[in-house]
Amino acid sequence: MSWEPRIIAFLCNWCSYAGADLAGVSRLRYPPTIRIVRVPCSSRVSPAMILDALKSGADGVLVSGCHPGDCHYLTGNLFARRRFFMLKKLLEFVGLEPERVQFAWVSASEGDVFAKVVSELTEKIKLLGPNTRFRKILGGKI
Amino acid sequence: MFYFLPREALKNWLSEISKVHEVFVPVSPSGFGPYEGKLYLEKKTKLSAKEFFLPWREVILKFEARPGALPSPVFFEPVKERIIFGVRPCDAKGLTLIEKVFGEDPFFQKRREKTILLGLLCKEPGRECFGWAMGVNPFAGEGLDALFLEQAEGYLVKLLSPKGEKLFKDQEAFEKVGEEAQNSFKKAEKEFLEKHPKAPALEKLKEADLLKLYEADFWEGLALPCLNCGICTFLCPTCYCFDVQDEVVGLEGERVRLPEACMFELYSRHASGHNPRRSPVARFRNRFMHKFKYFLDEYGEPLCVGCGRCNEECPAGINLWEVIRAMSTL
Amino acid sequence: MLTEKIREIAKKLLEEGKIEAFLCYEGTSHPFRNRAVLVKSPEEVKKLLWPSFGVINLATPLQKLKGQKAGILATGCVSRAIVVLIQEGQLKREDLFVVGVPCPGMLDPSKVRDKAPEIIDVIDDLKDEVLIVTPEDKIKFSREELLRNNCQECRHPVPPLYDLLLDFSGREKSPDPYRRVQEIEDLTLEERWQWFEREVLRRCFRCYACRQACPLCYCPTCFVDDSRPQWVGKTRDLIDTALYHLVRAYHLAGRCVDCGSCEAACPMDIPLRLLTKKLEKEALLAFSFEAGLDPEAPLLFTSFDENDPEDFMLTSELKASGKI
Amino acid sequence: MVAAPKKDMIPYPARIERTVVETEDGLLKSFYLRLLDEEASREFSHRPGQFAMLSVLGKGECPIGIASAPSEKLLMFTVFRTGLVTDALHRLPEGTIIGLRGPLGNGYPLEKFKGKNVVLIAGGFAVTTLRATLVYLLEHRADYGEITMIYGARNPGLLLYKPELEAWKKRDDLKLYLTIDREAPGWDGLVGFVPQITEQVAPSGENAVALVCGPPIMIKFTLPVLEKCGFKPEDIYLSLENRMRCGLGLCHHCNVGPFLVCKDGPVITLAELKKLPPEY
Repeated sequence: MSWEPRIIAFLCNWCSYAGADLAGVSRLRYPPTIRIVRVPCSSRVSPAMILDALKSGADGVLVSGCHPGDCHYLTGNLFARRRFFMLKKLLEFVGLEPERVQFAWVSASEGDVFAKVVSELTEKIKLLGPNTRFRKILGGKI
Repeated sequence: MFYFLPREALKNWLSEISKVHEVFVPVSPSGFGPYEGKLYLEKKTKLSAKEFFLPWREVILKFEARPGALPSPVFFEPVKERIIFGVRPCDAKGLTLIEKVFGEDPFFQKRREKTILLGLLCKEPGRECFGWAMGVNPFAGEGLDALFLEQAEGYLVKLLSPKGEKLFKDQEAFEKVGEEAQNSFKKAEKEFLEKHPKAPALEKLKEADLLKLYEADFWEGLALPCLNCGICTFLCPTCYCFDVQDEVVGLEGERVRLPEACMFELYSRHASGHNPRRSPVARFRNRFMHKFKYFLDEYGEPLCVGCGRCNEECPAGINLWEVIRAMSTL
Repeated sequence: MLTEKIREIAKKLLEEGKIEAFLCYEGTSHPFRNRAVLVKSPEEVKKLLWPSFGVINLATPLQKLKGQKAGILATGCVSRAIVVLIQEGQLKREDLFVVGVPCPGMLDPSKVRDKAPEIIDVIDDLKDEVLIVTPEDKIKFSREELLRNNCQECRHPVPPLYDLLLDFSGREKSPDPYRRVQEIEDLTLEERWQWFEREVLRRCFRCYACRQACPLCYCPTCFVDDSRPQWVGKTRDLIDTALYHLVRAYHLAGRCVDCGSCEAACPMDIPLRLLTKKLEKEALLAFSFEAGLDPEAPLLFTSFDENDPEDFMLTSELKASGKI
Repeated sequence: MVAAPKKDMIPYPARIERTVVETEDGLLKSFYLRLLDEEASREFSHRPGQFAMLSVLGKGECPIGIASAPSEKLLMFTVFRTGLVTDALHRLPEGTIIGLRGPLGNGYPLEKFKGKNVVLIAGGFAVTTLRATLVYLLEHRADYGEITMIYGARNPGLLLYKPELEAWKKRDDLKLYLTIDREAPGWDGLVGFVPQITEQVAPSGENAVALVCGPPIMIKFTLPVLEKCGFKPEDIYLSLENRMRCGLGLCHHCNVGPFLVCKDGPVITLAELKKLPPEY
C-alpha cells in the first residue's frame, strides 16, 4: 500500500472553510489527504497547535484564512501573517522541513484555489516523505 | 579487603567487564554514559549517578489508550547486571539518603539491586564541596560496593559489600594487597577527617524550633534572587521528588515517573487552582526546610551531601551555605 | 569606579526618599558570580557593586517588587526589558527610578571558567583587560574575548529609558550582531536539525531555568504547564523538548531584548540565544522592528502593515508560478 | 484492620457499576466501583477518612476520599469535576473499567471515639468521607454517645446524598442539622453558614470529638466556635488535601512542613496542625 500524507488543515470559518466547502460542492478533485479543523480566524492558530499536530503524527500542516482586507474580524489575518512569517523563519532555522508547514489565503469563492493548494501541498509532502523528524514516539529518544 | 589496579590497566579492565556487564562511566564533565572508551575522571560530573536510580523517565505502566483498558506493569529489567564506575562517594551517600524514603519503593529497589556501584574518591575537594560538613565521610563509601582511591601508580580498591566482593573475586587485572596498602588508605582517611570536621550548624538546626525557622524573616531576602528554576533540584544527588505523567501517542500509552522540582509553581498547585505555596519565597523556603529541618528531624541527617553542585550551577548566585548559616544562627 | 558611582547614587536616592529600595547586584563567595540584591537603607549600599558577571537581568527580580517604589541599575538590556514590561502593562513607569548605565558589557562565566582549572578572583578593568587570578599567577586576557556573546553582539549598550544616566563610556554598538546566527543559517537544512538536536534537545533536562530567568516570561501559567490541553509532555522526550524551545523562543519574537539571561542560566550551556536572536534579526529585516526602545510604541505582534511580506505563503508561490 | 497500601503504584482494575449525579450543577457525581480482582476485593478494607487514587489511563490519577463505609459492598467516590482527571472521569459511562489504588492515608481513629459524643461538621462537597463515617457510626450506634451532624451547602440543590439525608432526618438517634447559605424557594430548613449554625446548635465539647470537613473559609470560622464550645484541639479532627502524585509518602508534593498528607494524613487533629506551617 502506498503511503498517503496526512495533513492537518486549520481553516478559518469565514473564508477558507467555505472555500473548502465550495470545492466539495463543485466536485473539484483534490487528494483526500487533509483533515480539517475549523477555527474562527487564522489568527486563532498558535504555533503550539501547529507543532502539536506534527508531534502527533501529521505529515504537514496548512493554515488558511481570508485574503487581506476580507477578514471577518477586520484585521485578524494581518496579525496572523506577521506571526506565521516569524514562525516559519524559526522552524527553518532549526532544520524543520519548511514545506511541512504552509500558509494560504483562500476566500469563500475560491474552491478551485483550495483544491490547488491541497494538491500542491500533498505533492510537496509526498516528495518529502513521512514526517519522522518531528513526530513523537513513546519512549523514543531522550 | 583491598585490591590494587595499575593506572594503565583501568581502561582495559572496563572494556573487559563491558563484555559481561552493562558499564556506565563519567564520559564528560556533564555526566555519565555507557563506557565506549571515553572516561572523564578529573572532577565530579554535573549530573550525578542519581539518574540511574530515579531516571528521567521511569515507565511504570503500559496501556492501550482507550477507556476501560487494563494496564500492564513495567519493571526495570536490564539484560546484564549494571556497573557504574566513577561514582563519587558523596553521590553514593545521597542514594542512601534517598533509600531512607524509598526503601520500599519497588522501582528504586529494583535498580539498586541490579546495579554495582564502584566509587572513586576525589583527589581534592572541589571549590564548592562541603560534604564533610554535612557529616559525609567519603572514605566510608556508604552506598558503594567498592571504593577506588587514586594513588601514584594506580588505584587502591576497598571492597565494601558482598556484591563488590563477588565482582572482584575473579578479576585478573587486580592484585590483592596487604596490610601496608590498607594502612595507606586509613592514613588518607584520617588526614582527611582531621582537616574536614562536621559542621556544628547541624546540631543547631536539630534544636531549632520548626515554626520559628519557618517564620523567620531572612527568607524573603535570601529568596529574592532565586529564579525558582529546577537546576538545583535536578542536579542534586539527594532530591527525590517525582511527578507522574500519562503519555499517549496514538493508541499507545505509558504512565511514567520523572523527576520534579519543588521550585515549580505547578508542584503544589491543586486542580482547583489553589496553591498552598503560591509565592516564590514559599517554595524556596520549603526546599531548604525539607533538607535541613524536616528531613533532619526525621532521619537525623540532612538531605544534603555537600556536593556543591547547586552552588556551582545556580545562575542566580544563591549559596547553600548562606542559607544554612541563616537557618542555624536564628 | 562604576561601583562607587552606583553606591553614591543609590545612597542619595534612598536618603532623599525618592525610592524605597534599590535593586542591584552584590558579590558572592564565588569568584565569577554576582547576585541580585535589594537594599532598603543607605547603610546597606556598600554591598552594591558593578557586576562583571551580572548575567541575570535585573528586570526579572524586579517583578517581585510590585507595589514599591524601587530604583534599579539598568544597562541597555535591563532598560529595554523594562520598556517591554511597561508596554505590556506589567510594570508602572511611576513605580520605578531607573539608573541607567552605558554598558561596558559583562563577562561570560563559562568563558572565564575554561581559562584555568582553579580561579580565585577575576579583575575586570571594564575597558580592555581582564586579569584572572589563580593560586599561582595572574593571567591577562583581552576583555573582548571573555565578553558574553550577547554583549559582543549588543545593538543597544546605552539604555533607551532612564531617569538618570551615569556618566560612563560603555561599549560601542556591535557592528556585526548576527554573525553567529549567520553561521547556523549557512548550514544545510539537515545540518541545522542535527545542530538543534545535538546542542539543544539532547542537552536539555527541562529545568526551565531559561524561562524563569527571562524577564519577559511572566505568564502566570506557562503553556508548558497547561494540562487541558497539554501541549508539551513533561519528560525529556526530544520532540516535547523541541516544542518547548520553539514555542518559548517564538513567544519572545519582537519582545526579546537579547539580555542573554536564558543562556546564562542554562546549566547545560545550550545556545538558547541563537533562537531568539534569529527572530530578532528577522523582525529587524522584515519589519524594521526592534524591541524595547519606546514604551509608547506598539509591539511587533500587536501591529501590522498592509504591505507585510507574504511571499512565504503557499498561495503566493502558486500565484508566482501561475498555478492559480 | 486496614491493609498496608501496595507500594508499586499499580492500580487495581475497578468497574464503574453505577453513577449518580448528585448536584443540580452536575459538577458532583458519585461513582460506585467494584474491584474486578477477587483477591483485591477481599483484601481491600478501609476505614472512613481514607482515600484512594482513581486513575483514568492516559489522563492520570487523582486522590479522592472514599465516601462509602467499609461495610458497603461497592466502593463509592463522589467526585468534583475540576481538573484533567476528574473531567475525564465524569465523561466515562457506567460499565467502564478504571484504575483504583488504595486505600491510602490514615482515616479517622474511630475506635478511639468509642463512648464519646461525635459531632460531624461538613460544608459543601467535603461531606464525602464524613458520610462514610456517619454510616459507620450508625452501624455501630451502641458504641458511641450522642451523634450530631451539621451539614451546609450553598443551596438545596448542592446538598449531596439527598435520599440518605431524608432517611437520617427521621432517625431519633441522630441530630441532623441541614443548612443552606441563603433563603431559597421550597426550603424550610435552617438558613445560615455552617459556623453560625454550629454556634446555635452549640454541641458540648464534654467527652466529645468533632470532625470538620469543608472549604478553608468554613473551617477558619468554625474552629473558634468549637473551641468556645469546649472542644480541645486534640479532639478536633480535620482532613487536609494537597496536590499528590504517589499517595505513598515518596513524591513529596503534598507536604505540609514535615507532614505528608498522603501518608501521615489526610486526617489530622487541630492540635497537630497548629505545629505545622500553614501550607495547605
